[in-house]
Amino acid sequence: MSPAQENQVNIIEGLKERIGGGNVLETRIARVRRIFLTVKVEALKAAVNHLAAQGFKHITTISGIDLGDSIGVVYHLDREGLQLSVKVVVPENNPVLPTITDIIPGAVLYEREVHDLLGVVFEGHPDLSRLVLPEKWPDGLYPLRKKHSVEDIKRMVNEVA
Amino acid sequence: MAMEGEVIRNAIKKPVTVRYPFEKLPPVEGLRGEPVWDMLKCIGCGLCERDCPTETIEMIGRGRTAEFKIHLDRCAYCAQCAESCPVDAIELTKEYELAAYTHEQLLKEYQRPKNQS
Amino acid sequence: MEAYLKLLEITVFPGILFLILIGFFYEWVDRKFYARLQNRYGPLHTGPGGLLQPFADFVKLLAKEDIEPEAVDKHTFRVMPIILLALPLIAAMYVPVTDISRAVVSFEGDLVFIVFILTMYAVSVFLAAWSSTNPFSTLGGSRAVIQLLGFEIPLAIVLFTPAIKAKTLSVNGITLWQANHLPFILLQPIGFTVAVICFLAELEKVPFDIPEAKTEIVAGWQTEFSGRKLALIRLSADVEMVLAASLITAIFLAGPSGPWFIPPFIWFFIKTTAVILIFSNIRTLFARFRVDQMVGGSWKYLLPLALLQVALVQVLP
Amino acid sequence: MKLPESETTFQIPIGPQHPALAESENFTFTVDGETVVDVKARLGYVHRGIEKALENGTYIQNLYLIERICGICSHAHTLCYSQNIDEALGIEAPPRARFIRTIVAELGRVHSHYLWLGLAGHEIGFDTLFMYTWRDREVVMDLQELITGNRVNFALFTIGGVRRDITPYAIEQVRKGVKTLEERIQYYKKMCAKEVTLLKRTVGVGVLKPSQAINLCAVGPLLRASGVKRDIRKDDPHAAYDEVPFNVITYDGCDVASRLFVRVDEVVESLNIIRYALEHLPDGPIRVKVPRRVPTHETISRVEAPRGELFHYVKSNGTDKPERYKVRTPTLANIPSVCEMLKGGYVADIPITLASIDPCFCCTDRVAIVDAVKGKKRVWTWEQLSRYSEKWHGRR
Repeated sequence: MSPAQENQVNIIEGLKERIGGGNVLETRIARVRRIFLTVKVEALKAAVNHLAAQGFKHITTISGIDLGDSIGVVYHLDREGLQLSVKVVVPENNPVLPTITDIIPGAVLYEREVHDLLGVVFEGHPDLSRLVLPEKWPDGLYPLRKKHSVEDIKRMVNEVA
Repeated sequence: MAMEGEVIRNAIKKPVTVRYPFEKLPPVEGLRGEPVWDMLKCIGCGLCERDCPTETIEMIGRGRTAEFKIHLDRCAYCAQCAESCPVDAIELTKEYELAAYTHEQLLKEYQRPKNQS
Repeated sequence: MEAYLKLLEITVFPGILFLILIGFFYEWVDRKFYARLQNRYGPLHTGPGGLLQPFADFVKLLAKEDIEPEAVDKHTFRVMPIILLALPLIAAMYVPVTDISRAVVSFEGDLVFIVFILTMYAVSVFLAAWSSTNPFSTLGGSRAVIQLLGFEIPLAIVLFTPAIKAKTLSVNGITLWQANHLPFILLQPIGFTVAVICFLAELEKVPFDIPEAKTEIVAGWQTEFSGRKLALIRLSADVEMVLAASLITAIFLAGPSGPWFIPPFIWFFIKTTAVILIFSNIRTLFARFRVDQMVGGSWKYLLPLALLQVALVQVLP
Repeated sequence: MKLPESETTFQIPIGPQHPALAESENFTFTVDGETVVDVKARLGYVHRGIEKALENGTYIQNLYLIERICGICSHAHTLCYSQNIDEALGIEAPPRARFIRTIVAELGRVHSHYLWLGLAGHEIGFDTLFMYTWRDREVVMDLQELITGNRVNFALFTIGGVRRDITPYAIEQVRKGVKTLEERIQYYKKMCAKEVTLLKRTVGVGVLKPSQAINLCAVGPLLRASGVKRDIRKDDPHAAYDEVPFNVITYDGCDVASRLFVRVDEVVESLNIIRYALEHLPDGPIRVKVPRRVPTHETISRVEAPRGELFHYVKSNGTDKPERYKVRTPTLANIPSVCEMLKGGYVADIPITLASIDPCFCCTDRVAIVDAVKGKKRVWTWEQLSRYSEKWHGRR
């Protein structure tokens, strides 16, 4: 095992130790400098806290993915080129997550973007107003959810306009 | 004042502006201009239509008798069609002055030559 | 008969019409030279070498829709473009054009009057901005006045220093003195430099185009003006440029005088064009100052330099 | 932070249409005289719904859509996209292709930084600098056209390699062009260091301390001008950057002037990379054949675009269309920082401070909804337009 790989394994083990192995649902070392993790929603805050203390202070972005009946939210953290993606899964009908802006202030816009496009609510976020969609956009229409096709969105937007 | 020398030097130089449309620069080798279809080569496989990102290519029929309507007003000049074509029937010319007043002027139609066996 | 001639002088040559036409011409000179310094062509297609471009722009603006926003102070808003054009036209009457000591109108002390009008111009700019009630205009107008605080005093001092030497406060008298002695550019080079810089500020040109800095506050105090009003404002800027160039010519370059074989009017023309070219050249060289830097700089450098020039006049024989 | 409303403050909107912004975006500034006390950014004016559209296009079609996220850094987007799909497919582009990718990416950086230098000059009223740099930028544009066949949307990078080989004639021209560009950038560097008015407007303006830059997750030249040595080309090498020697430029002035010099020095560095890559250009194929369907996978690709770290994330599902494609552009990452930089500054410094992050709002706004125009004519005739305007005016 090369030192880089060892380092990656150490990061995962460190996290498991800190937040409890049961809270880490899935780990995958895709290649050098790429780690994918899935953690439980309850453990998200603790995981980000721990990782930020480990030097993962830079958040590249937050991606939201519609997984059908649930929504995946991926936090892409970075430490000097090592990209660590922490994924949590929230149910589609009640997508609520705690904010991480108190740990990493740079996540403000990314959380707003995910809120705008997928309807995930970040509790404790200072200002979850519209970021990218227009003011007149219909409430409850989240363009990146799979159940809204492009045609649907067009129709709904035109109805409001 | 750090630029004084430079501006004075430039005042006596010829301006670099090319007075398009009165002067034109020759198009470079490999410029991606208007795509044209060679209907003698075309086998009508439909790969160009499938890969076109902008729905520029409208095929009527398939196979040897297929005909084309090319909506150049949508074309992005990416040359993916020329790349997808298995028989090299599509070529991108160096024609780049493709502005027009109406959509119809930019609609190019390709028919099968009459004497094709 | 004489009254008619006077009237003709005021309205046609070298009065209003002439000033406006030469204003267009100088705008063309300025734009063309500015463009050439930047390795461009500048105006090219209207008239020979784009000569008619400024005029064409003016006509185009006249034909444009004139929008008056609801919130503006209607009377001030309407009258200000006219006043802004009238002020430099009046001032330019006191500057000799056709021959030495032959300004259209003249009296002992008209230099003071000209300086007063230059100040009035900036105050009118402020009023025009204030009547627009637009944040950009208001900001531009307040900047114009703040800028005035910077350049007005050094400008007045360096314009009066030749008067001390020539022992007269009329522009005519100062030109006449220079025709008999030496031009003040040789006697008071510091004064000339300070005057050029201050006039750049008065004309709102780079590096002092702070009140209309287009990347910061759109069009500054002109933001709400459109159509005919904007045309008049643009024209007034041209006429002001003529005023500045001819005033510098009259006070520092001996006005329309020169060796006998060239007529005085041609001398005036050559000298003012040279001043315009200096303006355009300076315009290419600098970035815009911030208003605080401008005022600070003029109190720190321009004013002491102007005072130094006064002192030198007193000390030197 | 909410500041008490006072009589002396008023709000000035900058955008959606404003001469300082080449693109439409809105910043509302609360100013007190000439001092900015609060900033609010509103994005989203140029949303085109690209992320949603990407889910509806095949991987091949998306190549050209992704290129159109941004006009200036189009090369960075396609580079990032092709590398991402390469990785998802588990293939690697041939060495020659990786070198060509590097050369074109660096030409793109040179072009972008030249463009920025001109714009920065323009923002502070230094139009001569703008005219000269844009004139010299034509050299790069011509080189790009020569190599790729187009000046802006290159359509050169593809999944599994590049689409065109670089010809010997082009190599020769690039060598010549690099020489001219090098001379010019050295001249600008000397000039900028000497020109007093330019320094007056940039030194000490828009300060972003290193700690702030790290906290707010700034990227690219903005971060490097705050003295933080972070460059994706070094940290997470892509294309052929692991085989090319280069330096990461940092300055620690933390102000606009530092950002200017970071970019100027980066141009020099890029020109060196191009020169090195041309000399060491390996022979061999330029692309590998790739399948149309991408197996279920989840990959991340990052590229150091001219404006900073560009991030692409793909989730594929075994079909020829991606399940989810996420793009994070450098400008979005820098917006929290720029809002922080603007507070407490002068109104006159707003344009240059905004410009100092080299904002590209077109990149930033790409999500939301596909253009509703298609299939329905939204083109107004002149009569319709004048009738509308009459109605509108009559209402007032």
